[in-house]
Amino acid sequence: MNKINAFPQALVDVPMHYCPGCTHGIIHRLIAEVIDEMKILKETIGVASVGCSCFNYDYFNFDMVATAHGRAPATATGVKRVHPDCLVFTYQGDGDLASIGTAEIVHTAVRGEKISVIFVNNGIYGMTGGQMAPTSLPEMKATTAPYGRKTESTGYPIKMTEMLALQEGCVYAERTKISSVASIAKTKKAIKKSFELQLAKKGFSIVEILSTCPTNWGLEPLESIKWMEKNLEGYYPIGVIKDAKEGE
Amino acid sequence: MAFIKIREERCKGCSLCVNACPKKIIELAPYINKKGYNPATLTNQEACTGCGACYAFCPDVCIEVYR
Amino acid sequence: MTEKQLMKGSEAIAEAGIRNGCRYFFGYPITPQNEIPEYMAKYLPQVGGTFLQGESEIASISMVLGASAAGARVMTSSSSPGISLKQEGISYMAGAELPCVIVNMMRGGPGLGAIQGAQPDYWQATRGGGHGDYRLLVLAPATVQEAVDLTYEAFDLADKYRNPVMILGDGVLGQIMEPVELPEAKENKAEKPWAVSKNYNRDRNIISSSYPQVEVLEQVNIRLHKRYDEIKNNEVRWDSFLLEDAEYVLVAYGTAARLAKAAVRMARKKGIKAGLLRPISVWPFPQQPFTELISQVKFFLTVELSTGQMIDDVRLAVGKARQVHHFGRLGGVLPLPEEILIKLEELAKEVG
Amino acid sequence: MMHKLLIAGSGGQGVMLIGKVLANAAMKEGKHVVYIPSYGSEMRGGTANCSVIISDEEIDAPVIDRPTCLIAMNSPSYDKFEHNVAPQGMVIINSSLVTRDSERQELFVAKVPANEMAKEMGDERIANMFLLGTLIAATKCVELKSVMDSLKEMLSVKRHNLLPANQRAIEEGMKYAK
Repeated sequence: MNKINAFPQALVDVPMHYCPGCTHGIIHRLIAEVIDEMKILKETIGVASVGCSCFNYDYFNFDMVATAHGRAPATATGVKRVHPDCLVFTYQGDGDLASIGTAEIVHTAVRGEKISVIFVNNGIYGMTGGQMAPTSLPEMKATTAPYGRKTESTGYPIKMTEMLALQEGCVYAERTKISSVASIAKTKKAIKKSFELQLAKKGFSIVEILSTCPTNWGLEPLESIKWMEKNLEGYYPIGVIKDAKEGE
Repeated sequence: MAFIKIREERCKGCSLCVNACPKKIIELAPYINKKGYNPATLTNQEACTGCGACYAFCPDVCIEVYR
Repeated sequence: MTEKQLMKGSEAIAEAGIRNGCRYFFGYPITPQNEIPEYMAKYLPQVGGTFLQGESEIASISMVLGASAAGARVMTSSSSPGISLKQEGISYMAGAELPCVIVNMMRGGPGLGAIQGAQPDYWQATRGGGHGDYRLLVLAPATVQEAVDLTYEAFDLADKYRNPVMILGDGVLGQIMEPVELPEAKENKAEKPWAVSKNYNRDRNIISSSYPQVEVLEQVNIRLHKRYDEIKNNEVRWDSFLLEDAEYVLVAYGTAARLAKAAVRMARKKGIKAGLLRPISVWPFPQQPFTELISQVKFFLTVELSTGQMIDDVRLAVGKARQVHHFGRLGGVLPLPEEILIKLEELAKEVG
Repeated sequence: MMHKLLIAGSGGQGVMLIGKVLANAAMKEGKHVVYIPSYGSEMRGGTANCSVIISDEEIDAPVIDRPTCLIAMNSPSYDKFEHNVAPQGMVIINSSLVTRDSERQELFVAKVPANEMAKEMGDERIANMFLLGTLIAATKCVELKSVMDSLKEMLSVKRHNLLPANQRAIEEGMKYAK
């Protein structure tokens, strides 16, 4: 009789502050499992952003730097230039990456900065209390879009990963989701691939993970996953967006 | 012969594991834990295959799988 | 003795940084300080360093934050509007107790203003600049040689106090060329056990300015405040010129101090007992020399390339004991020493 | 003695080079010196100017209001700066390009047909050196030797073959100081 799923070494065994059913916890664990498998615990430096995940340095069991809202890619650039052999990744939500930090993420991709970006997209601002995100869907309600997002005044949801994939410096971009055992396994594979490409010094890569926000969506965790698949996934299709193989 | 252990003190009762279990042998307990949630609990150890679906889906890393 | 060489203020500052182990520079172009990033772009790669032009000042200071967190000696530079953009990162660095050196080659403002040298950012520099209850150690050189010496030292001070240090210059200092003696090139060997790194034999390091529990944050503020007190005790610097018997004391820093010094010489030739007190550290501000001067002095006159900002600190130092006056030209116009003298004579006539 | 020198002309006339050579030469002689290039938007305009302050004593004000000596390499710069020159100051005019006389009787004026002489010498680019020669002879702010040493340092080694021509031009220019 063996314990087959040990608590990952790359996570600290403390309770997480996320709301019940929030998929941040799953994504944290996947990152930790990948780091464990790659045996790079003491060669990993994470960069925390601002939003619900801004305290993730309490949960990741390796060196972490926390920075200002949207600036994680720039801060990760500074870290990576000093420690080029370390695995450096940012963990950013959609408000952070797709709104306030648009310039930083685009230019980090343009530079082909050898970092990995874990982009958690649930179409809403969580920590600040359910405001509209640049990734919010048309007609989706938010505290700053109480009548639903109106495209004529606020535009359409931004497709960041597609945009970043267009940049030469971006070697790998994939969108996954957290909705089933299979999709969770796929997400982990994508994270691992991104980390491996970084350590092979290939360039910038991003894994966008469609996620949920039961609290601000006003749905039960399970309903949230269904809503995400029905709505968010409809706008943000799952799959590999770019995979620049060697020599291409 | 397989089973899971649920670390109830970490559990927030989100039910994602309840839904994930192919054998439908996880439920929320009728009592509440220190945090105030009804924690998940295994109802039929005999039927557990140790597939790990519950572990994969648990956002709070509460579940240990033995096989 | 090392031979002197003719160097532009901005370039000399960059070279001084390299000579004290600065190996990382992140910046964004803005006049009048472009010679600093240009110099770094040329010479940092020659010593195994990294220059990177960020996509904005905000990104650049965030890169500085990352490199500093990773234990590097790191520097950035800008001019007034760019420094405003950097305030976000500067505040985060102060909160996370990260060292770095920031150069502000001030120009006329507000807004886009004009590119000529001025001193309108004194308040911003000496009051922290960004949000939150913090201070920067701010050094204001007046000559190219002093810019070299202070920049060189700034890196050690930043590491010592784990706090950003600002070199507060202006467009004139950045552009003029003067002979300088460069300090010896050193390698940075500062131990930074708090930095993020790899293959360590310690607990994990977390670099953050976030303290969600108010009681904890209060303690952080108290700790920082104590450090600022330590800086106040150790790092106050000023220069004096003909103060021994001075009845009228001009107070000025940076380029304005050079103009004021010329005015003092002219006044002395006319038999007017003027002197100059030049703060070198503008934060911490040198209060003590004012206290010592009050009994002998009839009034103080600040000369600033602004409508009067440092005058607040002079008034705090002098209290109500003596009048404190101001003279300045604005927007990048430099006052002539003759103009300063006229103002001094007018004021002297009033007090008799 | 404090020499406040203003060198003005158009881009490409070697204005900045004169300033830098003077500043470097003064430094070699252990004098105090401040060199101020014009900068910013002016850099791309029609006129270029720089100033050099050379003194035996510490230099306070790093900027020049009233130059003691002006080199005017073309008409626009002469028109712009003539009235700024200090009373009884000195103006060295490139008379190849500036034809009008000074409006100020009290100034010491040296007219140097620099472009013509340079053309005669076979290299019009060294016109600035004639004016530099006149300036150092008239003001005695620095020695010829330190000027030549500075030029040698500032020119790349492969252009050192130009040094003799430069020296001849400077020496020719010196004769115009009377």
